[in-house]
Amino acid sequence: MADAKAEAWRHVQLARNLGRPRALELLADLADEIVELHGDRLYGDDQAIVAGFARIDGHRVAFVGQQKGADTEENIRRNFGMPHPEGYRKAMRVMELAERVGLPLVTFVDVPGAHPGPESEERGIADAIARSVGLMSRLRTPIVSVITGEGGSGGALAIAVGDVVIALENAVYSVISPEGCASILWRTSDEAPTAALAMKMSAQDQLALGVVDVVVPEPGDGAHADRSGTAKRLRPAIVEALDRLSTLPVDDLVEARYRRYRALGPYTEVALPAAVPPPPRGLGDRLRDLLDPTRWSVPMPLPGASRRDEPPAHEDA
Amino acid sequence: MADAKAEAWRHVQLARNLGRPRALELLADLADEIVELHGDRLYGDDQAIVAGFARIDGHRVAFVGQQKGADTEENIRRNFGMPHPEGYRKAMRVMELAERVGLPLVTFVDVPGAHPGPESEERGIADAIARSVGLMSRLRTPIVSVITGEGGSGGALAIAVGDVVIALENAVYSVISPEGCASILWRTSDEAPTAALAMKMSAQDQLALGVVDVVVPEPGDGAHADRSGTAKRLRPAIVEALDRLSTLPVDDLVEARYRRYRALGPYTEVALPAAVPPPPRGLGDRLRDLLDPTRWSVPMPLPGASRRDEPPAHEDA
Amino acid sequence: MLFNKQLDKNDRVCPNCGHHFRLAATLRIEQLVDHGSFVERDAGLQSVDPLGFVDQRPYPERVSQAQAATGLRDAAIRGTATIGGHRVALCVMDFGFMGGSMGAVVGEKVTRSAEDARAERIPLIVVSASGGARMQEGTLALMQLAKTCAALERLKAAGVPYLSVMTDPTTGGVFASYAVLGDVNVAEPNALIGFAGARVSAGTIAQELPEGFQRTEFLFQHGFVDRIVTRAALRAELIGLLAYLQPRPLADATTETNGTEGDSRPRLDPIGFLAAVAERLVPDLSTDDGTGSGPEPEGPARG
Amino acid sequence: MLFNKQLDKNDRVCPNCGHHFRLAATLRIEQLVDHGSFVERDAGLQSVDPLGFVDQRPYPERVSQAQAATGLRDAAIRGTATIGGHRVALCVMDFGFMGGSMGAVVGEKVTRSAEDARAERIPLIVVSASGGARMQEGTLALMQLAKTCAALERLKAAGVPYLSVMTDPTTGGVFASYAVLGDVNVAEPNALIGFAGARVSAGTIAQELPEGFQRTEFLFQHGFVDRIVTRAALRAELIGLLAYLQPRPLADATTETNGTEGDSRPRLDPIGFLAAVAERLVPDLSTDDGTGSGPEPEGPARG
Ligand SMILES: [Zn+2]
Ligand SMILES: [Zn+2]
Repeated sequence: MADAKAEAWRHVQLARNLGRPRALELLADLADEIVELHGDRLYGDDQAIVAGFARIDGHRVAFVGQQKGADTEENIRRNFGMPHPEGYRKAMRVMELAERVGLPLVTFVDVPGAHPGPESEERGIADAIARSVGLMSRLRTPIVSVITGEGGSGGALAIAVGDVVIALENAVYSVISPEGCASILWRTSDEAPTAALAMKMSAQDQLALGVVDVVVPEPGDGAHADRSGTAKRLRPAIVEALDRLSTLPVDDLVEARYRRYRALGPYTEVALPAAVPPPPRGLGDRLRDLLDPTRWSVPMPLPGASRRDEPPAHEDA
Repeated sequence: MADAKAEAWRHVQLARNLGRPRALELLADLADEIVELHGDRLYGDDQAIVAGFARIDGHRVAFVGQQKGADTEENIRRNFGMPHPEGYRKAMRVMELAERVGLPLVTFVDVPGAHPGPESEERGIADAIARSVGLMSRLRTPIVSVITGEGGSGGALAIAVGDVVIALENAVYSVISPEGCASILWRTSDEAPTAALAMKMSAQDQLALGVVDVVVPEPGDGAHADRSGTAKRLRPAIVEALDRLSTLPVDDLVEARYRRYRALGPYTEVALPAAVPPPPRGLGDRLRDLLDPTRWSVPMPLPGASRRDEPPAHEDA
Repeated sequence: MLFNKQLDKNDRVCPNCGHHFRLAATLRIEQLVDHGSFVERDAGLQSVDPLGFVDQRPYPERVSQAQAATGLRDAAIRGTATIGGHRVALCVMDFGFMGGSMGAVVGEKVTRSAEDARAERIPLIVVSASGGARMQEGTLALMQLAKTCAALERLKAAGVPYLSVMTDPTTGGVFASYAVLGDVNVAEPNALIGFAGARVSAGTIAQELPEGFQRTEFLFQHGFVDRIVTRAALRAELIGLLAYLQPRPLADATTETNGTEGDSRPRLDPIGFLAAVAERLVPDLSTDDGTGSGPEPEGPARG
Repeated sequence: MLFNKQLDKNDRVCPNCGHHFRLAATLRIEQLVDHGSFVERDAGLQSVDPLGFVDQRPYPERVSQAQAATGLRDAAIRGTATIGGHRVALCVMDFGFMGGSMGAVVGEKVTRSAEDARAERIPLIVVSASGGARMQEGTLALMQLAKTCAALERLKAAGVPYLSVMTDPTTGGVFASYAVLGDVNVAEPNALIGFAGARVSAGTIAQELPEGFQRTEFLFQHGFVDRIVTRAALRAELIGLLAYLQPRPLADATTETNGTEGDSRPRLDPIGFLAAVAERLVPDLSTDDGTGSGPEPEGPARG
């Protein structure tokens, strides 16, 4: 158990290794050429997301990827790889162009999460993520998504809805950061390794869950130690997927993508009448109001939220 | 001639009369109910443009209109009726919704021009106008546009591409404000009335040019003097157009709209070889560089633009 | 208790200051729909424990506790109803059930509601109250964003309107999927609506958060909420909007006259409707009615 | 004169500081296309005087003077060419002709270029250099925004790419129509690109205009220019982009397998192409090839 926990945490640390190749570094090795496009045609050009055209083994594709910086200066310029809404809107513009001119799409996912700052909220990060997810679900061109490092929640999924989802061996994918999960469920971020294990974040676990389709082994000590070796292993996986997907009729392709996500997330159905009426209002209700929402879900609402909603406290105010 | 000039200027002044009813005032008289929608889902809610649903004589429609303020406070809130990009993007969102749920679109045009401020440029006013014009040209639902006051250049056209374009008797429509035109071509805005006459801005002139399809007479001294009387005359014109357009197959409707704009702007074709080669470079070229661009076109490029591009001056710098 | 009795009489809105307290899904439905018109669907859907998730207590225990406390099977109730005579597909979330968190069951109920709305061509209304995705289901909870957004894209392509009602709180992955995507977004006053937790947001900047950050009025000001509606006015508001937000007519002039494919309306498709029904028994089947794999607008040829 | 000779040798780019001077359309075409590949179309189009416009001189006189000074008939030259072997529809503006202002002739040449590109399924490239709409043609010049944007929407719906090249200056109604709408927008360095005149913009605020306001780099920073390209690199840039920006293939898996209308590609339409040709003789006919009245993506049935 302790070993499993340590192993889970090792994956997280590897996925976050600063030496890990990002979208542009991988493309430099994967592609014969790349042409970057800029701007969302609405507000700006978010350098936390790169997008454009590339040629991979003779396949002309459009690409979208998150891009962290290699040094502090670049990290500041790229907001440490955390996209604002305009980044996802640039991505959507390039996705729609790819569909229009019949280029397949390859995405590279490596993000701690969408930028959580006030400006990101003001300009509609939730809207940008939801629309990007929706667009990818219906885009009439093949999509291959590669989780190369941190697959951080909605900010990752926004460019990770694919016909084939590939993950590098040491990539992780989660609904919330292990620190965030631990601080909510264990009340301390020290339990991040415990949370990492519980959430089954590793590429192999995600493969078992059906969220990831292919895991590509990394060379030696990992991608950070051998960038070109990583690209060399990744290229055939991407090309094989592109070749296979290109043979499908577009309607079937989009239908299969819909079913892929339609089927994710198991549940059961018990034969029972409609939900029984709730208990009399008052105590049961108070109890519910007292339940701390932050215990259940991510991200956390304002700390005051639940207390604000407890009548007595409210009355005191 | 002097009379004609005075008459042309009188129309401009009537079109700008502060008492003239705006989109919401007209709708208050025209419609049995209105439901305003807000926000562009990207950046903000520009109150210089109003949009939503309304019921006119039992016809349920979507509406979009420019909205000046009735007093200073409201004018500040509404930027004196000069929309920013988010205003046109809100309009586009409602237009697409109208198409999707099969509601016809009625637009009310009354704008000195799109907001010319730096923020408007930064967020892409030109892009917003071009996309709104393009969207209206292909929108698969009937569109009736009403020029109610000032039809100010691209900022007006952005919501005025219709199957039927109606103008109130004292409305004006122009490619540039008469003051702007005069200051460029006559080197003084005092010649605005002359420019107004030369540009044939009046509703009747626009009808003769084929830019406007129907001119609705205003009661008494004009719309500003009798708002409800104006609405009473406008309603049947709008309803008649909606009834007629609703009988057309959508494909034919959109095709006719394309042809309407496709045919605007006469030219001639002379039988001649391809353009002759330009004169030897140097003097002729210098002459061209020396031509003041602001003499020819709107809006004016930077004052320095032409001078900046004159080699000698450049060398001095 | 006295104050709570007053609150209940007033749909959990403070008679003194108008503050909107959270409202249980069952009471929300009572308040919104025509009396007795709600017919629940998929009442039996229940969460499983795909990750074998244990924090201080096992996930299944938490579910059982929430079920006991609320009388609900999970954080959403769905079905059909009429509102002012307009038939709608309706899905209502309940914050009281594990903070309204979205796992596979909530995602499935929202998705089936969208698929029913599309198959039956009736408007969709989702009332959100949620802290976001349910951690205990890991990335499978995250995938519910894709599942629901994909279904909403198909609904949109079919010309069937979707009305999103945001209540306190609507945050995280629920806000970043179906809650934000309404053709029209209405929200109750002063509801917490945002993506990232405010603590996280604050952490990213030196200065204070903007006034009213992540509240309804803030979202309205920034263009993501169409209308701010008090609970007392909500039912009338929905009735008013539904007069306009009706599915695009199936019979269209173009098809009547020349049947070209320029027309974008899918035909009503009994097969598709049956498939939608069948899908409830076989969850891993898509309910696609065959017209949905095209981009908007859809080609009807296979309908 | 010496400096001008140097400039000409260098495509009007200052060898000293790299400043890009304006380039005549004929020289622009020479510089961009494969040698001898340009075939002009509609060389005979000429402006008329629909308003009887007279300021200090009659509009027809201004046109004649500009023709004499430039050897052009109006402010744009259009035709077809190959660039690095890629066949394209090309329309190039000339600022030297009445400030590159757009009247009916410029609007018509851009529109026909878009219609040819769609009918022949070859990429469209427009090189803009213009102060905006031509006042002397009044609202008929303004309507060219609608005419060109409508044609570009049909091109887009047909899956045929459009590359916009912005040069100094690209302002007003030209920027606010076809110049800004490129699938990919490239611009020469430090070009003046904006909608409202800077004097007007400045008038609306107390403080100074932002640094570099309405220059290429400003537009790039705000998300409206994809790539900033020097004149010397422009031909290679276009060749590189054309390798990716090719029309969506007509034969599509869906149609090959089941011919559903989910497929959005219009067929190549000889009738449409003939119509496009005929339209040059009868300008008031639409060149619509019958697949264009649908929204994107178009239904092909009438092709
Ligand atoms: Zn109170
Ligand atoms: Zn120089």
